[in-house]
Amino acid sequence: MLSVSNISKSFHYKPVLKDISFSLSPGETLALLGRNGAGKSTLLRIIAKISSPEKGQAVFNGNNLFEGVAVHRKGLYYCGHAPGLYPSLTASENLHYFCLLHGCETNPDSINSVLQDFDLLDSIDEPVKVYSQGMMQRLKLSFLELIDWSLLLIDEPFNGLDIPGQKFVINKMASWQNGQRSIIFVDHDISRVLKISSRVIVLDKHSIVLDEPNSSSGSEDKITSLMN
Amino acid sequence: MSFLFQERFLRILFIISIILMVVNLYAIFFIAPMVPEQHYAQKIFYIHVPIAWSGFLSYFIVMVAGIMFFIKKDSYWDRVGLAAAEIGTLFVALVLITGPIWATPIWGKPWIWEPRLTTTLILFLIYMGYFMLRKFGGHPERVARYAAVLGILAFLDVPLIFYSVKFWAPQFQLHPQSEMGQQPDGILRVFLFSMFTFTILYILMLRFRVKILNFHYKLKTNNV
Amino acid sequence: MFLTLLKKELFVELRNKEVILSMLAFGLTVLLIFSFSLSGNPKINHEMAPGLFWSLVVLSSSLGLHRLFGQEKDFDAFASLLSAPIDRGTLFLAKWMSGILFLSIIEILVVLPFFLFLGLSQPMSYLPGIGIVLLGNLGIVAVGVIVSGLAMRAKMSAVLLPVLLFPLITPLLIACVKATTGWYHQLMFNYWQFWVLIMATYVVIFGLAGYVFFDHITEE
Amino acid sequence: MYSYLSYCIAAYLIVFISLIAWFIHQFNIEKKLNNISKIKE
Repeated sequence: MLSVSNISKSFHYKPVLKDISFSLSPGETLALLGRNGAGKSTLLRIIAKISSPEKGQAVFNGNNLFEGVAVHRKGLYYCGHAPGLYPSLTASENLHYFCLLHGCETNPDSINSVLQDFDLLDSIDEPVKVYSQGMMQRLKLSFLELIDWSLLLIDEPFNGLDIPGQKFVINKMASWQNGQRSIIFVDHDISRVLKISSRVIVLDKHSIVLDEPNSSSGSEDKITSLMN
Repeated sequence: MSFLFQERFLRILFIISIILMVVNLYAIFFIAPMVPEQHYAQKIFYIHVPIAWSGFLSYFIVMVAGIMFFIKKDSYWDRVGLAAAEIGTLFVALVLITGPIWATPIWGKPWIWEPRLTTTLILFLIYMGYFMLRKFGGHPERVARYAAVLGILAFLDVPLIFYSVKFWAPQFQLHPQSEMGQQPDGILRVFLFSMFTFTILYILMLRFRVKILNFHYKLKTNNV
Repeated sequence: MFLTLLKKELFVELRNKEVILSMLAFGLTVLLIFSFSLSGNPKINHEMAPGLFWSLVVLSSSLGLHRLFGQEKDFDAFASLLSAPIDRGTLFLAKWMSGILFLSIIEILVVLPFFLFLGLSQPMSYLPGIGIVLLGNLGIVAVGVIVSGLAMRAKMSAVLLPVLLFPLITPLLIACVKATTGWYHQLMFNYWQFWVLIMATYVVIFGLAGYVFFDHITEE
Repeated sequence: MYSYLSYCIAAYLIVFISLIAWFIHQFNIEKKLNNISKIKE
């Protein structure tokens, strides 16, 4: 599905990512863990071709992501830390336009049903800039219901969500995972990560220090030891 | 002082260019014939034009370095572009100083909207923007790409600037470039020699500056 | 895809009119300054009208272009645009066309007070004038979108944009003013035909450059 | 006959002083970098 080979990137001559290589097969849910500034978000933004690395390639479904034509990114969806929406448009307008940009047709009632599902219906015609953090996060995730993606890059899916919101997102992620799709997400809560992900990568000192499936029991304390 | 170079090639080039420059100055002041009505002011011509030529050559190298940076994706080309931009702007600034000095006695007023001089002025302003972009554009890795784009656009603009300025003020066609052909032999030979000397000097300055930038880059990236 | 992008641009602008309002307000105030600072004698104004008009356009376009990426920058909608499977060249074309539309709207709104405040006489034929202004807009906005892309993520982008834009635009400004003078003062077409050629080359060169380089300009 | 010698000298001085100043500036940078690299090892 996706294979990333020796990506390196530096800001102000300080390397943020040193020779990152890993590959991802369909159906995997990969968790990226690491201290702040370990380069997790940068890695996601590089794969989504938002920022360009100094070195390295990424191959997605057989074609080169960085050099290739834009259509090679079909099926790849990036959901970043920032809302990534137009502040003066309403939720349904944002949904409508970004689905079109990703090449998926939308109709008003499918949008309404998704907003209903994410209980955002009551503020449907207000511009997005008035949304609270939690509502914004739910709106960002509601995109994933409408856009048909095969690889999801999501940065901290749970930030700003209360407990019920987090439970809601956890089983949403489980429902999306139908064996064909793969998810790379960044998170900080190790216990939650071990519940959801099928594989864990820990980034430390700008390179991968641990990359193993989540099955083995001893992984919890190994990760905690690496993390602090 | 001159033994501070690490590279032998630079040291030799440095000595050669000093010798060439001394010979060049001697040739300009003692061998080249004195033009009747312009006297010594005409001597400025021997450095004004070679400096302008090096300036434009430098901005051409910035474009080439920009293109190579996008092809090779190697930050070495970004440093070559930066070095060429710095030296090019230094030369262009000198042209904008010696031009009016030469124009005051010959044409009576220091600044006239003469095509070549105006093109140099506009390029100088574009490169003021270039250095502001380098300073405020963000982290060096991104600024390298932005500067390469601007370097390419600036040189693409040169023909447009030249022709639009040339026909903007047609009455200022006084630039002596046109009578180059029928100059007496003495002037032409000395002029070409001076052009050669300044090109060698330019190559030396460029290599020296690129070496320093590389050295700086290695220090920055190694010590982490 | 280009049409959806263009529709989105216009819709976002329609929603909060950031670009148009800033350009209109700035354009009218600059026009006020022109009409006060000049002697007010119609004969001189008639001579200087093309120059005044184009400097007005360039000054207000520098402000409008600075806001062109405003909506994308505030909530980082640009990251979603960049990660979507859209070709960056189409993104550039969409921004270019929407920029031209906004600039033309401003010119339509400003041209009437421009003629009234400076006491200018009606031009004989309107069509060539509109053609020149459109061609000039194409050139200005092409360079403007590239430069505002460069300056968008910079710290002092409001200062950086005019400093980068104006030197690059000078030849186009000369060509526009000369062409408009030729048209407004009813000179023979072959007198200012050369300038229309310069404007057209400008549009082609910077349009292509924008299409090719927008990929490198937009990435972080 | 006024020979404009002063103009010529002025131009030559400005050009060569700035070139020499540029070289000296680069030598200083190189010396500084040498010192830094010596401290590093």
